[in-house]
Amino acid sequence: MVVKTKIKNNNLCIYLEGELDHSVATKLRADIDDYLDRINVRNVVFDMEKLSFMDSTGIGLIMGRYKKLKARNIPIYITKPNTQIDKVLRVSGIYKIIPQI
Amino acid sequence: MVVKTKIKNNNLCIYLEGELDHSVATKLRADIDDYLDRINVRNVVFDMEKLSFMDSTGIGLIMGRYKKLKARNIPIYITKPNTQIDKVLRVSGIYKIIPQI
Amino acid sequence: MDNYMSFRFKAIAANESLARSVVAAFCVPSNPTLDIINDIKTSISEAVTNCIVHGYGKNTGDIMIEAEIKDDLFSVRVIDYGKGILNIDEALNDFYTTNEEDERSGLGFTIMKTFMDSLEVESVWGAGTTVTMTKNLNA
Amino acid sequence: MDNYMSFRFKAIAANESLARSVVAAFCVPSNPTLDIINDIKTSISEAVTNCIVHGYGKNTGDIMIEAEIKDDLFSVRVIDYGKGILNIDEALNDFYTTNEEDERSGLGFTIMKTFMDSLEVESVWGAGTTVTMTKNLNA
Ligand SMILES: Nc1ncnc2c1ncn2[C@@H]1O[C@H](COP(=O)(O)OP(=O)(O)O)[C@@H](O)[C@H]1O
Ligand SMILES: Nc1ncnc2c1ncn2[C@@H]1O[C@H](COP(=O)(O)OP(=O)(O)O)[C@@H](O)[C@H]1O
Repeated sequence: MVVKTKIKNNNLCIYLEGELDHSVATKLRADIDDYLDRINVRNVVFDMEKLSFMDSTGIGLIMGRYKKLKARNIPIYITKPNTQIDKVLRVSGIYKIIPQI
Repeated sequence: MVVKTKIKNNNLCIYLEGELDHSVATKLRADIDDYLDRINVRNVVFDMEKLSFMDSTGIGLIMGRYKKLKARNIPIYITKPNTQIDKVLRVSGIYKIIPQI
Repeated sequence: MDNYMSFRFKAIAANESLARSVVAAFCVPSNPTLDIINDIKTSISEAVTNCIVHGYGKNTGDIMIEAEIKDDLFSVRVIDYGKGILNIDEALNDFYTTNEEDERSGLGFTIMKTFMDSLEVESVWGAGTTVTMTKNLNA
Repeated sequence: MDNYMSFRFKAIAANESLARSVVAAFCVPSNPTLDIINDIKTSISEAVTNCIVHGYGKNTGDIMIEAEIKDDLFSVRVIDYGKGILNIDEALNDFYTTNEEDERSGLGFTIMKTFMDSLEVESVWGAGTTVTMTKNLNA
């Protein structure tokens, strides 16, 4: 599981690549949190264009980052999920608090 | 398993596509023989560019066509096998009677 | 084409994607849509992850997947021989999880219920859990 | 990463490609070269086809694949519960086949021997055959 980041106009984009399941979650979470702790931005976007698979582990991971960033008043967004991932996101109800852009 | 054919300058080219294993051999053999019985050509070439996998079933199939066509004095050739298929062909010793072009 | 298989493997996280691939490869010859394949892969991922995370936790053990296709009906059982579930009704609730510290969402069973045509959970406390799901491959 | 699996399935021709895919997916996390993966796929294809064509013939039954990875050494057993082999030495000869009418080449065992690091055949006449092969995944 690869993760890349880019900051543009004070917005952080986190690009997820590959398959997000329980086998990669612990390391992915540590990598993202390590990065988030060191920077200050206005918005965070999870770009899923290159994410090929995600199950409910991904929901837990995104919710976790949402809570951390909410405490710092930074809203988060999701963009470009594929059909399979969009279905998981929709069933979870997560779009109510983390809009898709 | 898909098979296409083309005749050019009295040479027949048989294009094999997909995976050639025992599960497709009976039908493939019938299709090819049905076709060979109805035409007369000078050479027959098995084009393997789009064949992604072949095991020893393919050796049996090519040898069978070789014998049939030898009786009619039509030589056969193999072209564009991938690395996996080339290795199977080499181990079989088939190149001694059916050259790769 | 009617078919069956059983697949037994080590309950480690690295085998989650293997389990998804094996079950998908088993279904593909029946020519389901990509959406149906994805629903099945996602549900298998949830069930197998549950065996590893909840069934075995820090312990090791095996996971067994038994699958069958009969007249386009796919049925699958995902079995572990781990901890078991005390209260299944509670476990099936949306957002219910016993593993909040690991950021589990409590949505595994919700996804299996929603993505598959049927879901059944049997468990013996201390002996393991069997999740049975079915889905029509050409609905 | 050490791992193991066992995969049992219906002995029908349509499962030959399934068996190849499952074994390949099992080996991939060890990061072998594509050539090594292809050698293994080809050998599994030969062994499984033999179970279907020779072990069961017109009968039906199950095929069991037991595989293990330990310190980069892949070992696999392909088992059928069919007819068995009377004379194994003879069967192992290049070009030897009992099924010439079906255009078998008699090269299945030759390929397994050449493509894998080791090959062992055990058989009980009337009870079935077990083919054991090993290959170093990072040679
Ligand atoms: N195979 C299992 N063995 C033991 N407990 C399980 C198993 N599967 C599920 N559970 C229990 O059911 C709860 C709900 O499961 P689920 O809906 O998949 O959510 P999550 O996995 O996010 O916790 C789990 O938190 C766990 O307590
Ligand atoms: N699983 C099996 N059960 C029974 N007989 C077998 C089995 N595998 C191989 N044999 C015997 O060994 C012979 C040689 O096998 P092989 O080298 O794979 O060539 P082929 O499959 O082309 O005949 C077969 O023709 C068959 O008589």
